[in-house]
Amino acid sequence: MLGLYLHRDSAVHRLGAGVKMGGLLAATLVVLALPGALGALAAGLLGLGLLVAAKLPVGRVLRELRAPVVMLTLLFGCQALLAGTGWAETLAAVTRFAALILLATLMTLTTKVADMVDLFERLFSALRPLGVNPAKMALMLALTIRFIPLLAEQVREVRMAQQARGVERNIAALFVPLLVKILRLADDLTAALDARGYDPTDDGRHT
Amino acid sequence: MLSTRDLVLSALFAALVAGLGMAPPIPLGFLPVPITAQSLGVMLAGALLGAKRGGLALLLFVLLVAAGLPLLAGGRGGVGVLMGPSGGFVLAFPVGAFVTGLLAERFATGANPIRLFAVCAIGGILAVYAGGIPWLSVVAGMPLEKAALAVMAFIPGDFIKAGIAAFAAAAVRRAGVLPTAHA
Amino acid sequence: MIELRAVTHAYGDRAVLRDLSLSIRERRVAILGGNGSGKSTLARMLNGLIVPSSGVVTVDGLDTRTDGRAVRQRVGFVFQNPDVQIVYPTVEEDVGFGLKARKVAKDEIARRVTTVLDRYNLTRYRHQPAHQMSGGEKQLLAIAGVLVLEPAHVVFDEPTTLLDLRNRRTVIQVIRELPQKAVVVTHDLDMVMDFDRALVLEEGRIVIDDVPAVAVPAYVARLG
Amino acid sequence: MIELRAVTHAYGDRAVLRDLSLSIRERRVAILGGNGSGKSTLARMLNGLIVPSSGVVTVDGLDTRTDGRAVRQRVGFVFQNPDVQIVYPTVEEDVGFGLKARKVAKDEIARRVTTVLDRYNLTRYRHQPAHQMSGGEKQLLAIAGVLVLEPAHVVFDEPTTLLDLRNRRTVIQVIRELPQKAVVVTHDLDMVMDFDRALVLEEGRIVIDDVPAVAVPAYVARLG
Ligand SMILES: Nc1ncnc2c1ncn2[C@@H]1O[C@H](COP(=O)(O)OP(=O)(O)OP(=O)(O)O)[C@@H](O)[C@H]1O
Ligand SMILES: Nc1ncnc2c1ncn2[C@@H]1O[C@H](COP(=O)(O)OP(=O)(O)OP(=O)(O)O)[C@@H](O)[C@H]1O
Ligand SMILES: O=C(O)CCCC[C@@H]1SC[C@@H]2NC(=O)N[C@@H]21
Ligand SMILES: [Mg+2]
Ligand SMILES: [Mg+2]
Repeated sequence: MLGLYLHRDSAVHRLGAGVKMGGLLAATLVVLALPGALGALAAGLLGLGLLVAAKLPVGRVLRELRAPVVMLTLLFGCQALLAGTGWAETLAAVTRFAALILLATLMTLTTKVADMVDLFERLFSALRPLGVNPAKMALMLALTIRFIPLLAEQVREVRMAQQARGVERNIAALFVPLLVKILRLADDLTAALDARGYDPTDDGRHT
Repeated sequence: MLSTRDLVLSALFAALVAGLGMAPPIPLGFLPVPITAQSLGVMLAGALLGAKRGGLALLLFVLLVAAGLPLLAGGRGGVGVLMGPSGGFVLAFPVGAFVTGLLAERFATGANPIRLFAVCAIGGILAVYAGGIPWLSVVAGMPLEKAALAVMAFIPGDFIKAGIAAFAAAAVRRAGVLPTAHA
Repeated sequence: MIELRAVTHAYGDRAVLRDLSLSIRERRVAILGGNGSGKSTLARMLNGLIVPSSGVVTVDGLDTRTDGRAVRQRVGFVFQNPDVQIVYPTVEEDVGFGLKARKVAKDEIARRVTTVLDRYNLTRYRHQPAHQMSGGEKQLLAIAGVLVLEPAHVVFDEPTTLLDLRNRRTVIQVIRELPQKAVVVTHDLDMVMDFDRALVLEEGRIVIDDVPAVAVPAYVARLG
Repeated sequence: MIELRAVTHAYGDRAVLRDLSLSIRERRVAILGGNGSGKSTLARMLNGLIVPSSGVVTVDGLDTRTDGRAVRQRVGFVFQNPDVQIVYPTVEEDVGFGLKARKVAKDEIARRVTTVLDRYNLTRYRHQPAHQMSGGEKQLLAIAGVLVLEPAHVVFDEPTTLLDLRNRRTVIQVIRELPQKAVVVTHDLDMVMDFDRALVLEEGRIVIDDVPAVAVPAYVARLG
């Protein structure tokens, strides 16, 4: 499941979203600039340190890394086999990207969506002269995160309903009702946003 | 001006692309770029929402990936991955959706699946590859022609995706629940 | 006061509300009626989510067509399906959403969120993802998200349908104790017996308008 | 006969059904319980939509894990939210969908669709877009779409929640007259009083299993 905010009382959690995001960006650049193994080692140690400092359940967080690591191993491993890239290089690439994914995961686990979205809003206000509405971008980012589990639920339900009606596996029969449902859901979600006082003409300026 | 409905639709399709990431990615073997279902989302967003909202949907997706959410197939995310060999494709997703949408608004406003297929193929394949190939060539240190040739391995899968997107979009159009492209 | 004057509404060429005129001043008003009789359409009209095809709806003197925004500030709306109403991923952020949209200061938001979570027994979920809550808890969250804005009126569209006996009882109690005026659309006749007024819709027209003690039995009798 | 042996189910690490063993032979069985107690999970298990994390579910001797498809031909399922069940844009096409998937001849489909639409008062919607119907109308449509397939058992997950009094009565009557065996999940205690058996779930365990005359008052008492 989506590695979203996990509440703990820790210094890492209290760090500003901007600091964390900036740090993540800087760390990524450094790791990618350093020679493979060294970068991976540096990022891995940093990640583990932060993991402990954030008082997060170490086992659970590392378990979230399992799928991406398998994936990375397959990706780069096959390449080593077929294209003759060196094994050392492959190992370095896998660990480097795994460590970067760990850092990214820590960012999302320790930062509230609202804070992250506020950060984006501040960043986007620089683009206001280009016609970008930062408040709208921010709201959409939050909505997207909220909609992911909602959509996963719709997919599950539509699949079950198809099966219950005797259609076991049919991509078209899955996508058509799913899309119809999403578009219909959009009506209610829009009404609900309006009902909760959202004003689309608001340009997000704090007056 | 984006209406509330536009916001909701873009966010819903961004979430749909994220949801497509739950389908397991297939590694090709000779390239560090997997076959994923997510480019199907690029085509659907463009074809059903149009250029502006579709492009926006994929932009949201890319921003969330950049922010570190593990939304790429196989649970990956973060700037690191975007700077990796497959990053160019992902960064081109918004362009792909925008182009698909633009073409759909011009040439495939009805429920004709063949037109929709063409539109999805141009936006969801050509435009996406145009970003992906040069990036791959630079990051993986491959000559451009070699990268372009290797990427042809995605074509059969991407044609199937364009077919699914065209069929689904046509059916949805017939159901009459589609928001107008320029609301 | 909510007022409808000669209100008609059609989706495409399908008329669902026909020439309604009505003033709502009572504290608790029920809207009853069969499936498809136009209840949800009418309810959404009361805060300008839908504007009538013809006729005028006003809330405390404000026209929903021209002052939609101000009207929605006065009239809260609780949907039947709480899932559509949840905007932010975690409970705390979601309850704060409406306040943020109104530019309330951050610490004031935190304070009001705390109060309202406490009132609806949601404090222990404060930092949890809303989508992991049960149906009943989500319904309470949706109500909390509306009431934190302290609207003058609240409209509920079938708020108890997905709830078990215990949660249903909780929500009925919440509505009963609400300081605001409330309009409740429901099929649950028991819950409206102590209301001040009940309207029964049939094919977009009000066919009964009386106190529940009279209106409810008349409605049941009408169904034959 | 539907049989569960030592059935346990968890979503991730959250256990929602705990060691259930149970044989269902009665014509009418009710499943009651609070929000989140595991009712829908259990219901979906009865036709193999969900297979248990451990334990075995069989329907007329067929294992839902290995013969899912055959089981689903025998057990119809009506969902709580009709929206998920509707596949095709118009009412007529949608009701015919299951028959088409079973390769029934075209004129036979038309005949059976006509009969079933008539039975559920949906004839006037025949050519209308299904997703524009009201909640109650959609629920009737979903039921029609399942019953047109004439399954041997039918499982209903809260079939009356969105319905008005008249439609609720219709659906209750439909279930009462169903020649098939039926398992009904519901919060509507009145509708199950004439059933043959009622099970009450609490945190994934059966805490009451008796005739409704005994089980229902015991359940209400348990809620305190
Ligand atoms: N967006 C729409 N487009 C077209 N028709 C609609 C739309 N919304 C509702 N209708 C139709 O309008 C009629 C009234 O709908 P409404 O939702 O107001 O009924 P209701 O009284 O709330 O019913 P229920 O008790 O089933 O919720 C229904 O017949 C419905 O099919
Ligand atoms: N796909 C899923 N993934 C994770 N958790 C789930 C899933 N489906 C259900 N649950 C959880 O399992 C528990 C039991 O769910 P279930 O739907 O069976 O309850 P229910 O008795 O039908 O409740 P209700 O009366 O609200 O419909 C709930 O706490 C729910 O949040
Ligand atoms: O998840 C990633 O790392 C990005 C994957 C990008 C995959 C590209 S999109 C176009 C082409 N078609 C595929 O199936 N894969 C590639
Ligand atoms: Mg309604
Ligand atoms: Mg349920």
